[in-house]
Amino acid sequence: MAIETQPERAEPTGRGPETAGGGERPWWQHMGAHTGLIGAVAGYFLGHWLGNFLGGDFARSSLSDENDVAIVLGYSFAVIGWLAGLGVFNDLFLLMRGKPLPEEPRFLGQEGPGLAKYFRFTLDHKVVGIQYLYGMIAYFLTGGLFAMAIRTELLSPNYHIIGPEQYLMVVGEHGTMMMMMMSSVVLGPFGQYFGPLLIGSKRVAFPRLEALGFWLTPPAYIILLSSILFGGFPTGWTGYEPLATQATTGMDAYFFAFGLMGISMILAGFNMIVTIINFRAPGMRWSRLPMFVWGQFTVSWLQVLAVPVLVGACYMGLTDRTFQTAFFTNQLGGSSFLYQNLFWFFGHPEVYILALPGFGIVTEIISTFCRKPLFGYKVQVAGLLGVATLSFFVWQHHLFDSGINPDMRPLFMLTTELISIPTGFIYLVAMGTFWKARIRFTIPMLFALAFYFNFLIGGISGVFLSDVPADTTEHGSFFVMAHFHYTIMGGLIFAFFGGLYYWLPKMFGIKLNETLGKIHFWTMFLFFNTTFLPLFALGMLGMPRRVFTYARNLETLNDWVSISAFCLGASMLIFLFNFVMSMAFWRQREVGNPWRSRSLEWQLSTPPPAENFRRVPVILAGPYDYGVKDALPVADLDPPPGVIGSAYAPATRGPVTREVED
Amino acid sequence: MSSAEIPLPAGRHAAEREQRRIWWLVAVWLLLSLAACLVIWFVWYPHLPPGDMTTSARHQQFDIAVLAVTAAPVILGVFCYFAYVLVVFRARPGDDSDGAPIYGNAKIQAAWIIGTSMIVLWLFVFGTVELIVPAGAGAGEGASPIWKQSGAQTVAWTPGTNDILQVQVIGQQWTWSYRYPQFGGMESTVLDLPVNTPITFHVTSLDVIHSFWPYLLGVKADANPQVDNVAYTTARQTGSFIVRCNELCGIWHGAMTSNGTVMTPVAFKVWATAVQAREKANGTLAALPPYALTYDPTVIPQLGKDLVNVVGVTGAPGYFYGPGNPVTP
Amino acid sequence: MAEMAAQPSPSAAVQAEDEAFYHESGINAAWTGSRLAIGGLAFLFGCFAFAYFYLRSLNSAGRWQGSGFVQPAVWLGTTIMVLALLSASVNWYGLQRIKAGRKSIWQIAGLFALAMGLAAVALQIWQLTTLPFPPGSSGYSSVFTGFYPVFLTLQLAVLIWLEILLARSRFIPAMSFVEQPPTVTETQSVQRFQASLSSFTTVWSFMALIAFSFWFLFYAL
Amino acid sequence: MSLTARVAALIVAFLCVVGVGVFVAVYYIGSANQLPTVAYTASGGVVNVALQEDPQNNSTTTPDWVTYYTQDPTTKQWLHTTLFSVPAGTRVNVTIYGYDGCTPLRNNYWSKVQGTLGNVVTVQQFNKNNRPLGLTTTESLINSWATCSVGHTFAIPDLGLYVPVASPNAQNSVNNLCSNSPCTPASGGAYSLEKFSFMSPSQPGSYRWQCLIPCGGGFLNGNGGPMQTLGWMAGFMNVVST
Repeated sequence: MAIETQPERAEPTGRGPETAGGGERPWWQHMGAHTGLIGAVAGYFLGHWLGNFLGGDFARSSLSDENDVAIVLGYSFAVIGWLAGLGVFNDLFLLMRGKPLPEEPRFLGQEGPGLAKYFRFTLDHKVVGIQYLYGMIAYFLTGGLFAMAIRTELLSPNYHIIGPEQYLMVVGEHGTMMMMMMSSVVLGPFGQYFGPLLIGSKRVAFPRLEALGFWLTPPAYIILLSSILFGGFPTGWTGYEPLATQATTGMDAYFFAFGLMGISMILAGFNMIVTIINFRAPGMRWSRLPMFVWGQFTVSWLQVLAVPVLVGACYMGLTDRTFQTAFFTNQLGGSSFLYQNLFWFFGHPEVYILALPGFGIVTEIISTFCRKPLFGYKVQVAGLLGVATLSFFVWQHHLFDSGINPDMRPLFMLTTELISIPTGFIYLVAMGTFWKARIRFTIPMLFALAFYFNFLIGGISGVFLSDVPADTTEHGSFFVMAHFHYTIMGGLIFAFFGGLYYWLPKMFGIKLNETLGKIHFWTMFLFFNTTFLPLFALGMLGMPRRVFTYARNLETLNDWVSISAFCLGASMLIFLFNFVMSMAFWRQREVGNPWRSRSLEWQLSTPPPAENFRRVPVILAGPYDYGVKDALPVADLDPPPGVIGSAYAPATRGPVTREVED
Repeated sequence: MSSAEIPLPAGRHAAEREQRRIWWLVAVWLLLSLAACLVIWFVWYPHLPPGDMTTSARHQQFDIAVLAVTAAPVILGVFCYFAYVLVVFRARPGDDSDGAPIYGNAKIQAAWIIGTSMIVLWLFVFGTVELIVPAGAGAGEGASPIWKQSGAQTVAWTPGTNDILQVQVIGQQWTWSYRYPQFGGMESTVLDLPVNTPITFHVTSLDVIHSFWPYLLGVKADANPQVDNVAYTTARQTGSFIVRCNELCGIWHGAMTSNGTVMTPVAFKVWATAVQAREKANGTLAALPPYALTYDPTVIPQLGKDLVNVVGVTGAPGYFYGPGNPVTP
Repeated sequence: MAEMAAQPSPSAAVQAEDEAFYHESGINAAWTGSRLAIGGLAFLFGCFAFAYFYLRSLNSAGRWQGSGFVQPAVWLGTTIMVLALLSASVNWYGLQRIKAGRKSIWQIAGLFALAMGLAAVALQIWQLTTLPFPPGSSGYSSVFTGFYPVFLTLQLAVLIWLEILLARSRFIPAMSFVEQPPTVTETQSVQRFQASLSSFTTVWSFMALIAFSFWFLFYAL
Repeated sequence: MSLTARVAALIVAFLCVVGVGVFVAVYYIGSANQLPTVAYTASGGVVNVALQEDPQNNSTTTPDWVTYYTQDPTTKQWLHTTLFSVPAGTRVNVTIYGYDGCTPLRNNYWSKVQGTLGNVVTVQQFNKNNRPLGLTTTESLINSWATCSVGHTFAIPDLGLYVPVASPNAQNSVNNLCSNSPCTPASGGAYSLEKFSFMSPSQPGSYRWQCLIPCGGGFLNGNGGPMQTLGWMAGFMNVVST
């Protein structure tokens, strides 16, 4: 095939010579995470002082010995100080003084090969992707730790190890941290890193927005954790009102951190949509777009359109708590229904924000390791678009028993069940792709298969929940819990690990240890199922969510779940060990194209050069033409002069407001 | 490259063998599905939650069973297919050839889309019927239900007739209490109900959102402040049950349970009248606010606003809102 | 980086070709981005509009506008809204002029637009500090006090964009707007400026539209 | 600095971030439950439990939070905890000193005494000079609304025990509540002395108890803050097998 004939570029190591970048100033003289930290601390105390000055004499503050205004303003100023310390606003000030922006340093080769660039406001989308990778793993591990705490408390219905309030705190932290993490765990690392590579672009549309999107996630992480210092928040990840208005100051951290993460999601999605529409290489038709990019594209739409509603809802929650508006206080003309509507109008697209990138990754993986074209490319695209569109019209299936618009339930039952049609497309494509394939059982492939296994169970249990009478039994019980853990963890996290094992060789030129990888997969797959399958039964037997105690006859089942949950945690440790050792010490080189993939990113040197492509590539064929005799190479990476020039219209006068091509 | 398959006598035999294999696959799938459905329906269904204590519980049990029977063949189909392809089409060691370049198959895709659409349509029709016929199947129906339960709205409830028993469920942090308007609006901490009687629950809350979930009764309705959420059911068996809170409501959410009993109508009448008499005697009825579908705890008839506003006395709204927001309309 | 150095670096002409390609993409990105931003903002403001209509129709505890409710000063609200509209239209007029090659007129118009926008924001802040009701006294008061801080913050952000354009325009010779500049670099910078300006105009006009619609909700409806 | 060392440094730094999260989580979750549990033992087949309600607690950072105190039976010290244990299946005599002023219930139904032996309580009022006012009365209902006269309630819902605790009567309590916690009869401030008895359940286990008065000032519906914090207005009664 054409791939083998591709010449390998230069030496494999990604880090370049040790001494490179030695000429520049030492890291601590640059603006970076350390200056950002200083700014954040200073900002917090300033804001806290200001808040005490403004809100200290509220009746609410003096009666409750708490001042939410101080906390919230502290958070806001801390974030601003953090960004200022990072140097996010430098370019803005340049522009406001009318100066032109400096060229992106990576194009001038100023971005050293060292590690310092990962702790700076770096504009290279590949750097941002790697920052996301580590950031999201940190999120994931912390959230997982809270899950362990939850299962510890549930070991006994009677003897309380961490007690009811700490239990609620842990539940809330776990849910929120995981939800915040999941929404970026694939789009962050792989989306930012491979999006531009897959569409054959040297750059993204708004690199500053992209980098800002990442640099908002560390403060979100810290702020969410800081709620523990204030006693946590008792509402779980949904933050239902008016309980949220009633809660102590820990609640502010929830609203603020979730809102912050929302903004980060919006920025990332915004940049991705514009990039995918406008920065595709010549010949990269919509019909040749890799499926992962399609998934990213649809998700970005959800992020840009649905997440603002979350930001609005979080903002309203904060004003209710600080400046005492009454959005959600029924006695004063507000409504607790309002929050439920706003939250779930975001919340349901959110679960597809989590699901769709997973679909994209596993599609890439199965096509590569089945050595076959996708079965029904258009069907898959239709599936992604259909899911994305429908997800805006189903939110009230979370509210079947709440008494909100009960006569609308048949409609929302229909829309909810309709989603299973486009989701079915995903399975049709997968099943068709496996037919007459040559299946390689590599680790990414195993994770992809596990994805289809888990997501099937999760999806089918979702059909049970869409049916109102059945939902009356299952709503708000452990059944729902099991359902969304099957779709989110069983789906997205398995896809994430698949993508990790699949793309890490490309990102770092290093591949993870295979044996440990296989052990990791099998333990994770086994214990995931032993953990969450019994939860369906627990829900059916009448165990509500977020309870610190339960009926005594459910103790055996809960203990079983807890123990296998600990084993699941242990399998994550196996991964962590493998990751750290392989990345830092073993450093097993993997150059070129180990999977013999046709996809564009694998045609580049490993890891990709600073500016991705020496020339704008010209795309000649789709990425999935496996097994086709004399198939064209996927792209011409060094097109003759003139080709690119003919790809765009000559510069026209006046403000350019042309429709985008295709 | 697709021609580079496992060496076989001839293409035609290969095709026949594959045909046979596929028929085997379909047969296995059908047999498994049939077995699964039979097991689900005849073995599992009678024991499925939430049991058959009330009409609504029966409907939910029925729905879950029907959905399970619908879902089993789908799951089994996908699993059988994957089991087949993973075994048959695995790459033998040393085989680095590619699969057959199949880009799609209009017939199969159309069939799949039609099939899934049919299933969805069936689920929708079934679900809607099952929602409307049993008057909401025990789910919260909001303040003014459009699918009502049959029965006579009466001021006084008499056993043996078709009178609807009105029960108000009041959620508060962190316990339940129940008012019986047809018995002088007396209030109780236990939920006692008559069998074979249409029952209407009026679920409301005094503070945050709770959710009223008597699991065995197959009823679930959120308790929202200032909102009357109606749910219907009719008990078919006597026995005791537990009420749980199903919506996170604060520190004691997990422990917010209370007990109830379904008893014969006559026994219920005796119990209810006895409680009413006792509460009349010790002044509880007089102390309670007049029965209403929702309550505003910030309005305290017996207590002048002045006392509520005395500094040091925390008003019922907890003074979250200062005097600038009058606590009474 | 190292492996790049190993390669023969592509010729200058070829690189110019790539640059031009991404210049085009960038200009299209400005167009797409402004439209997309409008989409996102529409959902954010829609969130508040939904709250408005939801609480109004629900009127829980009869307190959408409880007893003894006082409307915020209509003349003030109207002034703020009119300022926003004027600012947008003046800037739009300026855009038409600069398309016709009259840079200086746009600069003046832009300055006026900036001034009026800032005035609207300032007045809005002043109104918020002197409201006739506590924020939590009714549904109306909640939506009012909740919405306007968000709106004026975003107005401010968009006005920074305008300031940037004004600052940038100082360094572009007026001639460049009349005829094709000599060098490619200049041409591209003018085109970037114009693309950015028209995107700004789109967003700013949208903000004016929002200002009007919420004025209608809060004062007229 | 070699490449491997640098990567290792990066990963160590990254693990430190996680470590911080882990530490904060574990440390606070672990330390949060350090309330002492007061063990009451039966003497002569009865257990005597003594609690007090304070209008404030100036021994912590939240002086405006109302709180319960539990008396250690041996040292007679008032401990700032709401965890106590009683033997199973014995008669529990509870004595509650009500130092806190009255607050209207959200649901006046809880004015009714339920679950005590005889469904009654005995109440004795004292003025701020620790002088008894009137005689000890036996109440089956202390109306929180008609005359705002309930300070807090002591409720163990799982046992059906709901006891309104009388507040010092209004004209004595307004503006001269006990100001220094834990309060003692000598420390000034009017109070009410309430006694009742109930049978502890035969089945061992931890039974939660709470207050039903919305006494979390400054929190919506009055049910935040102290109402949702162990050691203040929420606690456990651990029933241990004898």
